[in-house]
Amino acid sequence: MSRRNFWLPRPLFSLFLAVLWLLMANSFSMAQVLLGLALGLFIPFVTQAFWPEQARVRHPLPLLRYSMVLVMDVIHSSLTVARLIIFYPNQLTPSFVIFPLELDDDFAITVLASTISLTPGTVSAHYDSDAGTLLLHVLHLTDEDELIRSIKERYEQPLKEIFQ
Amino acid sequence: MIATVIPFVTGVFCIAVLLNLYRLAIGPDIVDRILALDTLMINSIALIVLADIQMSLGVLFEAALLMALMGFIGTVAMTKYLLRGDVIE
Amino acid sequence: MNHLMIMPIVIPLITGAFLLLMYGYNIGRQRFLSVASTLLLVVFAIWAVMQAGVHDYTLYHLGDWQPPFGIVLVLDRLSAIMLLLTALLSLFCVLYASRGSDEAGSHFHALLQFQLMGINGAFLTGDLFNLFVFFEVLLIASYALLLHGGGRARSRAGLHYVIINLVGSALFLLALGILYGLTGTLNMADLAQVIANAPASDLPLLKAASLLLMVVFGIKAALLPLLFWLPRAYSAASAPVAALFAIMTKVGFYAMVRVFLVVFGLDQAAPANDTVMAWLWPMALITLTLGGIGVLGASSLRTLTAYMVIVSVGILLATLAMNNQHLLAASLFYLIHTTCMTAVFFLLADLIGRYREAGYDSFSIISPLAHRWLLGSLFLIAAVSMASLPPFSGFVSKAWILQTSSHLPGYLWLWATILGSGLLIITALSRTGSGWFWRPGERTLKVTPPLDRGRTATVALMIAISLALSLFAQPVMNYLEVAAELVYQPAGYVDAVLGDYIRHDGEVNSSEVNSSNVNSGEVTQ
Amino acid sequence: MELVIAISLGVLTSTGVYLILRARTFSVVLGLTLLSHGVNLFLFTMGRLTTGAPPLIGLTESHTDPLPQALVLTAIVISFAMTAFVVVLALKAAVELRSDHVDGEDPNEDRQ
Amino acid sequence: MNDSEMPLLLELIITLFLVGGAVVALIGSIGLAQLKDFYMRLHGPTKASTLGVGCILVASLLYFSYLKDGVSVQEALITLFLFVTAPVSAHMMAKAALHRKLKCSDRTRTGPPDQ
Amino acid sequence: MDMGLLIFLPVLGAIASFLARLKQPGPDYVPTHALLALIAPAVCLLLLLGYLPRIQSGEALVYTLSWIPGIGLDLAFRLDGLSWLFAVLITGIGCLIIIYARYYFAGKDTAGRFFVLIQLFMTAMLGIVLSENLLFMLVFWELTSLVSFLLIGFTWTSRGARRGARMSLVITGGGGLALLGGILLLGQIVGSYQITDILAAADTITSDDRYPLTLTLILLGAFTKSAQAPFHLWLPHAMAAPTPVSAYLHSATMVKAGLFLMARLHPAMGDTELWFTLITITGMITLMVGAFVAMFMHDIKGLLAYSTISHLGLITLLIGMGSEMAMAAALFHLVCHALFKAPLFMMAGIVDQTTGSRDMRNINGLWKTMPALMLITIIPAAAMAGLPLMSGYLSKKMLFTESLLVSAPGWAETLIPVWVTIAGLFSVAYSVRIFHNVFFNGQPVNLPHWPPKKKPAGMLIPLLILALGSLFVGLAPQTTYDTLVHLAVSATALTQLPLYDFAALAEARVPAMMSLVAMVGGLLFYLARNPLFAIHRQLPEVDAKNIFERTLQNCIRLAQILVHRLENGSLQRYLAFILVAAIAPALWMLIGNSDWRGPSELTSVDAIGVFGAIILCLSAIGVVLFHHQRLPALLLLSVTGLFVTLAFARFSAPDLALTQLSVEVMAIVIMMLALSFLPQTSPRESGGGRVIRDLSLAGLAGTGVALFAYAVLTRPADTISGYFLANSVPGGGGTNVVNVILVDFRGFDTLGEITVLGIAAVAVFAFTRDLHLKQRVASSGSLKGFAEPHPVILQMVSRMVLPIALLVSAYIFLRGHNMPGGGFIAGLVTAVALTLQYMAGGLAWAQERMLTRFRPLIGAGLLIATATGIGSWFTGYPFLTSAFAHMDWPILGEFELATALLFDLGVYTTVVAATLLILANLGKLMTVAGPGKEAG
Ligand code: NA
Ligand code: NA
Repeated sequence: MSRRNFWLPRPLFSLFLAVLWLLMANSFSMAQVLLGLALGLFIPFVTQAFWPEQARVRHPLPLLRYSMVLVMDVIHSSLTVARLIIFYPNQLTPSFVIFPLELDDDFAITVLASTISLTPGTVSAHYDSDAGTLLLHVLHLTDEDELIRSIKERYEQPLKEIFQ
Repeated sequence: MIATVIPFVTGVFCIAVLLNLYRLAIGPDIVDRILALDTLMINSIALIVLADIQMSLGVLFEAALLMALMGFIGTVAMTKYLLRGDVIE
Repeated sequence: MNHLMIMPIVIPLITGAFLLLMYGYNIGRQRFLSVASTLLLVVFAIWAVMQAGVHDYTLYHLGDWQPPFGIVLVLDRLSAIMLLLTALLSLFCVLYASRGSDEAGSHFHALLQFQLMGINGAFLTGDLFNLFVFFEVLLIASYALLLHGGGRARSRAGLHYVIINLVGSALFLLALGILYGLTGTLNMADLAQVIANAPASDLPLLKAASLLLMVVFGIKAALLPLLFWLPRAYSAASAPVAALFAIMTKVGFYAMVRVFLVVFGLDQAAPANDTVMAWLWPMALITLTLGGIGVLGASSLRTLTAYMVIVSVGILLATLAMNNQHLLAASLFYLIHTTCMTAVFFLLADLIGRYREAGYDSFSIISPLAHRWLLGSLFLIAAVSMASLPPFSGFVSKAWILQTSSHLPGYLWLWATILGSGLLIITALSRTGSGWFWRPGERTLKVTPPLDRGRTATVALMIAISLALSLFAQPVMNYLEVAAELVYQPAGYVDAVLGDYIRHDGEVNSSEVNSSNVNSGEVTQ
Repeated sequence: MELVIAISLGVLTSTGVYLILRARTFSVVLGLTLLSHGVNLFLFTMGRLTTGAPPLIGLTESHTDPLPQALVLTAIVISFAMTAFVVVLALKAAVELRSDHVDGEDPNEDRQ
Repeated sequence: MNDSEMPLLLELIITLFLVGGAVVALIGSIGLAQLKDFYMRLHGPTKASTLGVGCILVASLLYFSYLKDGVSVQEALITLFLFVTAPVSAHMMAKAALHRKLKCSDRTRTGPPDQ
Repeated sequence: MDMGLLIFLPVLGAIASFLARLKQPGPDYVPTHALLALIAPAVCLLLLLGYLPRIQSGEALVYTLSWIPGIGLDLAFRLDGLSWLFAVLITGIGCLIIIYARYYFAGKDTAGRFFVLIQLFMTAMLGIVLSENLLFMLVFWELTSLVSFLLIGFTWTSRGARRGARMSLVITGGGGLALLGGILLLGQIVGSYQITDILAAADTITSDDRYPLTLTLILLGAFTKSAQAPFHLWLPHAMAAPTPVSAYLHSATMVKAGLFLMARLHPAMGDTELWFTLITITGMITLMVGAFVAMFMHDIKGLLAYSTISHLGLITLLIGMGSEMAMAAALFHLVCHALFKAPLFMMAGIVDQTTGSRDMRNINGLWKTMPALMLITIIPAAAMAGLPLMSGYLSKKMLFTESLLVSAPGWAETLIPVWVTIAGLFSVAYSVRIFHNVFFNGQPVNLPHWPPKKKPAGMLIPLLILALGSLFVGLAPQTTYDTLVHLAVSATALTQLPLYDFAALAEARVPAMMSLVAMVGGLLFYLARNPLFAIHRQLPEVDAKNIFERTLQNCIRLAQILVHRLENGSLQRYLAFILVAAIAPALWMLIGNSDWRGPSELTSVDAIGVFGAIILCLSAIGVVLFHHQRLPALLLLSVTGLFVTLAFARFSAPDLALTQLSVEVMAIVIMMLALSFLPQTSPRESGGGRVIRDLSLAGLAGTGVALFAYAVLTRPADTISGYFLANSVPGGGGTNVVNVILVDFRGFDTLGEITVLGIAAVAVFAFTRDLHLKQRVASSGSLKGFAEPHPVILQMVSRMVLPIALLVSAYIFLRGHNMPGGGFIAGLVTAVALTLQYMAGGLAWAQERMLTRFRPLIGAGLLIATATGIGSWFTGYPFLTSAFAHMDWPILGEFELATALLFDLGVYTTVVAATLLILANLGKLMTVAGPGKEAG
């Protein structure tokens, strides 16, 4: 890897850490800034060996949009699930669904799986790397194909954009 | 207003904790118990934060943060144990 | 402030830590460092003894915080004597171990140094919670040392030893909690004065706490019925470790002396330690008896020695329970003697065991052995000293104890048990000697292993100490007399430690700012 | 409140004591942990209990007694070290003695 | 607790977050308590509780950011952390359940494919 | 002064002999060694004779050298008539014994050892008789027991020798302990151990109420040493020793030590009812038992041994009577006995060596082959029998006279004369027997060597000398008495007594009749011996040695049983003991104390608190209920931990909450790691009774703790903490008082605490490194599944968590001094984050990505902390004195530098390294021969 990559493996992330530090320290004195930057450089440097090999955020902006969507979905769908749990706990029709993946980057897949788990009604139960499928458990399944399609367009596509 | 609502909210979370304990006690499977414990952890984060707000101290974030971290680790360790019969290998 | 005083704690700590840092060091270097550090300890211990001989109390304010707020180390004759004893003992143990037994597992020397740190700390500290901490240090180190070399016997004995001591630590914390809750302080001197002025309604609680402490220290000191961990643990440990453990029970005794005679003994008129002493007396006598019986029933020399330890504990605690200044001096002398001799016997068991064809140190197995005459004579002399026959230190110490106790109520019990156990010891040792050195008859080994001069010399030297201790007993006795006198003047201790501090104008103290930090600005620049 | 606290301390202790009296090292370890919980809480409460007064200078005007907290912290660390140690030792013993039975000579412990 | 001079709107929002969070979390725990099989129970806490606690944290964030000058970012961090880890915990528990071949309730359409 | 020399010379002699033996081992040098060994005793003897005039002037020479005044133990010597007499006997007979031994040991290479030991023994004996200080005497007293032990076990290959030696040591050693007690008491009564003072304090002693105990203890010592019944049993078995030893120790000298002691203390402790009763009765019994048993002994040495016992009894009896004349008789007989018993032993030795047997049923008619020996033996034998003109006759007659003079108490008046006459009768009988049976009485019966081996005539010299001595005493008693005994008697009476009047003795009628009766009766008895033997054979055979051994063995077995009962390897038993010991006294103490409720008013009950408390209790109880299923128990345990954390958080202890939380998780993880090797369930194996016992114990313990807590909590608190709150900022430079206490006020505790952690980790490393677990302990193997070891999704997320966690821990570390946090918690957070990597990616995977040398890291951490402490020395302050400074630099702005932070860094490092070391080593247990780097 290049010299820059060695000393500064993840500039974005370093910046993120530095900012996070300042926010936590809740003071913007020069000393804290320097400290934050130092940590921001130091921590990624010592931990780079642990990082996912190829995962890099290529396009940050879609990531923001993606997270917005996610938050909305989470709130919305959790309300529906809440309704289901409270009022019709016995009419639920749970089911396992196998979701064929198009993503191949482990990191991206992780994000997708987490997204699926976060959106109520679905939990990603198992990732079969050989078959390239995610095994989902759905709390209340109405239409399997519809579910797969929505996940693909709402989440998998944007993730492709972000990570490839 | 906050002052008045806090005890109520806390009470709600206490009920939630009781429900978790109920599941923890009856199981039936060990995984259920783990799930219950995980949820219990998360709910107690809320309890801590509420206490902090009530006392308006602002010294318990770290406790909450660590609780989240430790809860995660605990759950992972236990599920790992169930999956592999071993935690670190 | 004289920094020499904290050396007995800092030196082993540094040595141990450094040995960990240099974890790659070959055993030779480890031994060198370990021996060097122990030698230094001996030097500083001698200094401490001399210092205490000049000044009754030498204080060391850790962090420059004056007691009772900061932790204070207190050096008086009692602690000085214990330091010296520990240092000498450990020196011999290290030397003996360096002949090979330290290679049975890893980090022997580092662990041993930490153990020394713990022991010395326990002897020096003037703060009850700090005492707890150092107890834990010496315990965890002793656990590790006990398991050094591995084997199922050690694992089992170790497990018992560890768990029992964990319960002991829990009790210690409980007692500490009660004491703090009632007195609001941890410094021994301060505790003493608060307890002396405690309201009558608190006294029962305080005494109960003292009883809990008796159990805690009793576990360390192996007082009946808290001693059942000891025989297996001591006989399972490797020889030098067991020898070093000879001092461990004495730590318990020391703690009892400090806490019961000083912390709970300040109010001479109505001492708060009466209940403890009342309980201690019978238990100690039974301990002594049981120890004697165990000595007779032992099936190997290490077990026998382990029960010797119990006998000695019984004698020490019984004399402590009789609660008399001169008797304390006598039992301190006995403490020195018995520590040396039990250590000698643990080493001797190993030394002889190495040259017996079969059965190591077991009595049931008749086996030819090499170097019959030398080892036999060594054993004979050691046995004479151990059976406290003249002209060795044991005789002097027992004579002194019996003499001084003869004025005190209930002395006949003490005499009976001491003399009785003495007979049992003579019986057991004569059986051992004749069984090992006579019974095999003329049978000799097929191959005679060369004698390990180092180990033999170490043991011989320790025996010589016992002889020297009796030849030059008088100066030692004078020293101990004063040591005991100081212990029985807790007021002096309290004054020395607290100076003019009185609880209720604590504000005066707290307003004045710690001197070291006023000019700390330039310290950091 | 004192009564409630006292009772819960008692319960913690009792459960701990009962478990250390069971015949298996694992139960003993559980018991020791409960016991140390109880003891730590006991030591902690010896500083008397106050809410909303952490010993942080400048945050509040009244402060609870900081010393027991420091002691308990030390105690927690030490008991952590001890627990870790005893767990591993128990494991070692169990492996070497082919059983984690510690209540006397185990009948079904094979000796070699 | 000196929230007297706090602007009403802020106070309202905080209260809303508190109550909402509480309710959501409660629902999660109810689900955990009463749902039929493990896989269904998994749904409740893994997000309801997370979400609920998230709300409480946001409330706390607002509250303390007002009380002490400067953003009190810890809560955000906690929330983020929860949202990152919660799915993984769920995932692991589900794997464990599958591994232990737990029964699904009889209403389940298609059960887990046997590995 | 040169009295010390008297004792010291034999030591030199012993050393010389030892060196000689080292230099010239082997049998050829026996004569030279003997010559060498002869020097010291001879010189001593001469020195003693040189003292005679001064002794005769009746003065007691005392020389004192201070040794341990603290216990009244001085090197003090005393030479008066009594000690002189004994010293002369010891050295004189010693010389003859050595001459005898020169031939006895000819051609044996054990000779050297004998000469060393015999001189050591001589030292001891001289020490006993020449000590002025009783404690000093005790030193030698014990030494004689010890040397005697070694001499009896001289031929240690024989079982009898070993047992005999042990028996004598145990009995005389025990007596020695009793004597120690007695002497100490005596010293306490008198206030000195100097014999002069003691003899002067007779009234104080006898009037003291500790007198009976003192006397009993001292007499126990004396009786055991002098083989008085029932302690006589060891003496016959001491005959396993080579004959010179028997002749010297067990007839002439050592066994007289007890008599010496009684004679020595008689003026101080004598003439009391108790003294008379104890000693005379013992003496009489011993006299009779010895004489009777001797009669039936077939072994020559056995017969002599019992006769010795009997004669010792006789002397004891005389001492017990207590009058000056009785004392005179006692000492006179003591001399006579030494003179006639030693040669008889020597004779026995010669017979033994030449014929190879000591059984008088086989040895007969030796007069043909050894006429010289026979002729010499006549004299001592006759003396022992007490035939007229013989020394024994006179002493016997003196005894009879005294026995008649006994007035008080009533019973003794008639009993004693009869008794002694009968005893005399026996002694006549066995004396006749030993002579007639050995030298006449028909032909020898299948002896090992026949005709007997030749022995050099020189071997007879010592016999001859002693025999002639004995003869001389018989013919010129007055001279003997006046020169030797009278001084001794006067010494025991502390006054110059009138000389004993032997002329008057010759006149005495009744005693003469008594001895005549004894002689005739003895002869008749001897003639009737065969039917008597026949009867005796019918009596059950009693071997004291076996009885002794059996009782000893039984005691030992008993001890073993008892010990095993108590120390039975049951941990729970031990713990129960401890708990009882902790609970019982405490409750006992508190029973009386009614006011649990302290003065201060209770705080109000709040719902949340109660809720938390209830759940805490429930979870704890749950752990107990579930403890058979281990994993659920663990879950419940962590609930308990969680609520302890919440309690800390609620009651204003944020630092504790953080610590408890992190520790809890690490502990649970470690337990699960261990659990994966242990059985998953605990069997239900404790019976109902056991459960009830434990429940009650647990209940009591809980009640105790609860009561304590309540009692303390309801009392007002008055603590030193105000100081910490006041000085934390100005003095410690931090607003988090708890942290300032930890790193500053009580930093020493923290130093010890991290040391504990470090040691624990290193210990775990040390004893798991050789522990590779191929198979698990029990059926937890079933758990091991086929699921992939490291789920991708878990890996991804945990990797992302790591840097954030590190940032957080850095934050917690740096703010610790002012806000909740600090090195320990930060360290645990780091450790936890790395543990997560272990779990997600696997040990090997993680080890490759981090530095794994944890042990040096622990060392470094400890050194950093220590160095911070030492640093303050250079600014002249004590260990761990903190220094800090608030900086406000132009660009940088405000920040703080504190040594406490450095100290905390040490804490942090140690904690991280220690925790990971433990985990890594637990983790690597499963990975067979652990791939990747060694963990640690
Ligand atoms: Na979740
Ligand atoms: Na800290």
